[in-house]
Amino acid sequence: MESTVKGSLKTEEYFINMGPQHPATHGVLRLILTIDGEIIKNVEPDLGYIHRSIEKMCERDSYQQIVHLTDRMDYLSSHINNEAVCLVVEKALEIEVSDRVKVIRTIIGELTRIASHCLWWGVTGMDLGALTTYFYAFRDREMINDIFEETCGARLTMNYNIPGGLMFDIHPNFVKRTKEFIAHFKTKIPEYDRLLTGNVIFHKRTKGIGVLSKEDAISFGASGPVARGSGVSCDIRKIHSYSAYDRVDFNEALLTDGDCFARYNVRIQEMWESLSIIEQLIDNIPEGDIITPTKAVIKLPKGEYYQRVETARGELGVYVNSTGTKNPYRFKFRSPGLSNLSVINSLSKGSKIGDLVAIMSTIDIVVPDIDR
Amino acid sequence: MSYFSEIYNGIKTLLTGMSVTGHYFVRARKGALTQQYPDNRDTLKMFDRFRGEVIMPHDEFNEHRCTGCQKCEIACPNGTIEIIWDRGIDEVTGKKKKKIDKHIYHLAMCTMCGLCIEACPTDAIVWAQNYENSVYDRTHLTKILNQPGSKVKAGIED
Amino acid sequence: MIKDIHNWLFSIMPEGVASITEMVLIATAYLILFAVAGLYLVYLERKVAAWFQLRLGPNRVGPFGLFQTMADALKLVSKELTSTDRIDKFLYNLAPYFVIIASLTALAVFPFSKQFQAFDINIGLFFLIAVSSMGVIGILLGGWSSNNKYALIGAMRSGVQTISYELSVGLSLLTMVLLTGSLQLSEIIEVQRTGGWLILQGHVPAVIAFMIFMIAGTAETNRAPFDLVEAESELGAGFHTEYSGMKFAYFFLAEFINMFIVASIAVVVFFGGWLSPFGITEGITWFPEVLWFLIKVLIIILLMMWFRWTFPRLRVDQLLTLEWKYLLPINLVNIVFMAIIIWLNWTI
Amino acid sequence: MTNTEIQNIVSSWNDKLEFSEEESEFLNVMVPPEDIHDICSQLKAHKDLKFDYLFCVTGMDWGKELGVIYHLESTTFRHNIVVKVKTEDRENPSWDSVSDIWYTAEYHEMEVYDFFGIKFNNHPNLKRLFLPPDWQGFSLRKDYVDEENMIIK
Repeated sequence: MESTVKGSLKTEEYFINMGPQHPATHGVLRLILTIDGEIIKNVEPDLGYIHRSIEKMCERDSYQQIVHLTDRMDYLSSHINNEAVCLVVEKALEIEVSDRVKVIRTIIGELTRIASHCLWWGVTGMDLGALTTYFYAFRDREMINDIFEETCGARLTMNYNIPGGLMFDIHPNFVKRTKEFIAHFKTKIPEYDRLLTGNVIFHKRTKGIGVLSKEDAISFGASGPVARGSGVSCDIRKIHSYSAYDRVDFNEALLTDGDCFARYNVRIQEMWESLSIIEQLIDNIPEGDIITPTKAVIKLPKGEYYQRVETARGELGVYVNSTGTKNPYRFKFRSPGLSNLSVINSLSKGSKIGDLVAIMSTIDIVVPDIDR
Repeated sequence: MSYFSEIYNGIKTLLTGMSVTGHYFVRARKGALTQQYPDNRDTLKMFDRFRGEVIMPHDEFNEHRCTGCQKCEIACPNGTIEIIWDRGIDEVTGKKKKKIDKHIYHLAMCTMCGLCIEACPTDAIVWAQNYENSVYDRTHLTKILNQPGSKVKAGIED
Repeated sequence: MIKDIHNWLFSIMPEGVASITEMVLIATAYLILFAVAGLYLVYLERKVAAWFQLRLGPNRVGPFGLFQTMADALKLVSKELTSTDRIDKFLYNLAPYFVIIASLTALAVFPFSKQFQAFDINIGLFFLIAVSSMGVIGILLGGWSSNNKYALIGAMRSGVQTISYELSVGLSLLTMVLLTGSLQLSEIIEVQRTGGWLILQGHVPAVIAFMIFMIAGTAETNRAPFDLVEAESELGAGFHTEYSGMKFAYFFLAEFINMFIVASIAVVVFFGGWLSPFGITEGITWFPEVLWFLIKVLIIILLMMWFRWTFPRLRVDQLLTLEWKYLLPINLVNIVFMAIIIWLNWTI
Repeated sequence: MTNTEIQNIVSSWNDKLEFSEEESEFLNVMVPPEDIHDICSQLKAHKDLKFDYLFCVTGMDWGKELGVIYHLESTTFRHNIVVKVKTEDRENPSWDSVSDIWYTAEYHEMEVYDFFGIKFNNHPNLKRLFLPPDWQGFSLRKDYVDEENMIIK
């Protein structure tokens, strides 16, 4: 091992395993840290502890079945993952879904985003030592989960989308509950701000920590709040609009600092934006068919299809190569987590272990999304 | 001077944070979100779309609606459903007709995706709202959905 | 009653044996009393945390979960003591005792009420500071000997933290000693009987000293927001990662007894110990004065718990910045102010 | 910039490129393996193209050939291009890494190596990303068989 001599003091770098079982790695991520005292010299992620070979399984399944596999990738934005697969199949089959489906997908997608950011907020507080945030965030997330459970039947892995539309119509209580949630959550985000965002210790822990420059963010392929915290405009909802995002008015949360605090604030702003998107749509969900019928066995025409959606973590890309059979020839997911994780080494070099925890939680990794 | 304003602002933000938690502390009696789960079994009611497990409802004559078309078996991504079927003589028409012998459901493999229920043309299988599915032996998780001696309701065709 | 036992002991035994027996009896009584008190502090912490976090807290074992921590302690006692290979066995086993003995020793000098004090020495405050900083040796030993990198980082952080914050604890108490002119704890309380609580006597410098003492005291006990030693999201469990069973319980109990000690010092030095506020129970002879002491201690402990469940954790270098850049200079200036106040005789 | 304009610019660099827009929503360009690094660095550097965002790297097994598909986007102009590389060498497929042009390629190329066994020259840290280091074979190739772990319907 490398050792350096500073005067008469001899220091030695050493390795430390952070994970796969570690409270701050949010799952089974293993980071191999090279440390000099408390200062991090190198971070090497070791992935694959939850690799399930979803891409290989997709080559075996029919298109309806693939949808439910995507629930298990980024489980916090499962609805948006489902939507991505459905959109790519609909694009290939040239099906136009009804406005009702588009609007419902958008509303539930945005609720998913809020739920995901809620969980992230709680966990970020917990990673930085403020344990109470976790419970406050879960209180609010629970309301969204109840909405999902009532309408879709499941709280997390909903599988509500099917190619061509939705499995069934929204529950009669859906609109009422969603409005209740909006009214409730509008009073809670300021509370989040008072508890954590304004806290001086939190500022010290996040401001100027893990700065990602704009050029690096693009080059590392970062997307979602990680890139937007560095000033990269990359919101797929704006750039390559899908579903009903073209008919709502919302701002892309953009900050230029690139540090942990910027990434944090982008997510807080995104929650406000999501609330406003839902507010614009919830009152006038258009009437229409809930499903555009497809054949029982979906065969995509020969060719390559690509669909990009914005999940809570960033850009999810779905690449399908079809040879015209009922199974895809190749199904590839461009997961936002893998690209976002790749910035971790350059961000945390030279910082302390405590900073690494802050960086990891503001990158907001979901390990099944990275490993797939 | 910035040294002192920093201290002042620091203490102010800390107190703001404490006011939030303190607010909930004094309202702790009313505000608790915890559900005391095994105790509230009687009052706990799942939403009617909740996906607990797949069941096959039978009516009072011990008749179900499954024709044995195997669409659910094909739709299932995980091989959760297996149908053992036979050909029998239809009593009314006298023609040969497919009928199920066993509709086997492996709860242990089920991911609750709901594709089988979507695929069923006769609404023979539905979601049950039970939520206590843990057992001591995993063989208990393999269930035969059609009751012994049951037969398909007359007039159900796929 | 205590006098009766004392007389009885001395009547049946020679003087030397009797006094040793008496000491052992008192020590045992303290040990049991504070082990149980420590357990109930753990219970209180869990309950208070639950109330802050919209939960119910322990509520299954006994009424309101009152026996929950007892059950936990029983479980820990009956657990197998496991350890890893290549540890320094002797130091590894010694470390928890260091920690628990340091905290229990400190309890001896507290005047819980006028009569209820085991050991009234004239350097009481000095003794407290000295003994309570002994615990860090145990933490260092535990972290180093368990042959675990996480534990080692935790232990080193603990060393840095305690050495720094010791200064602030000492200086803030010294500020108040200027007022009392004595280090004897019972004397400190007597001063407050006539002149009012010290936090009122000393004007602004006393309030500042109290705030500094609370911050430094929280840091001394390694509690959030200064829980870098066992920073869960960074180091797993920090210095006691490799400890299990009863040895872990010692560390755990010591943490809570330390919290009690810091709160007790605060009560004695700033809030008049067992004295009632405005002397409302002064004339009532049957009123147990120890109750006032405990109520005050609980309020201070509640404050420390409130800190813990609200604030994020500091980073290790920010911890040192806070001490050396903020607390220490303020503290030194504060002492000078206090001296001027006393010199000009501005005290109430 | 329209696809035709992009095609005009790119085709002037190298005459071995094949363009196609069939069966795809993007402009596809087939690049010979030996020119991939050269073409990619020009795609990023050219002032009218500026393909600075590599958003997807897909390994492919076309049955006979192995290859990689690079999806590129420009964050300034918002136009896309798809770069494809193919080789018929299934035993030892290799070409230059583009991880010095787009940092994100480092992880994605590791993933491709893991699943398809394509070696990228000059890659800083080429190893298996998801599967254990002692794994035999490359699992997303079409000729991969694993009797134990694969369930074929």
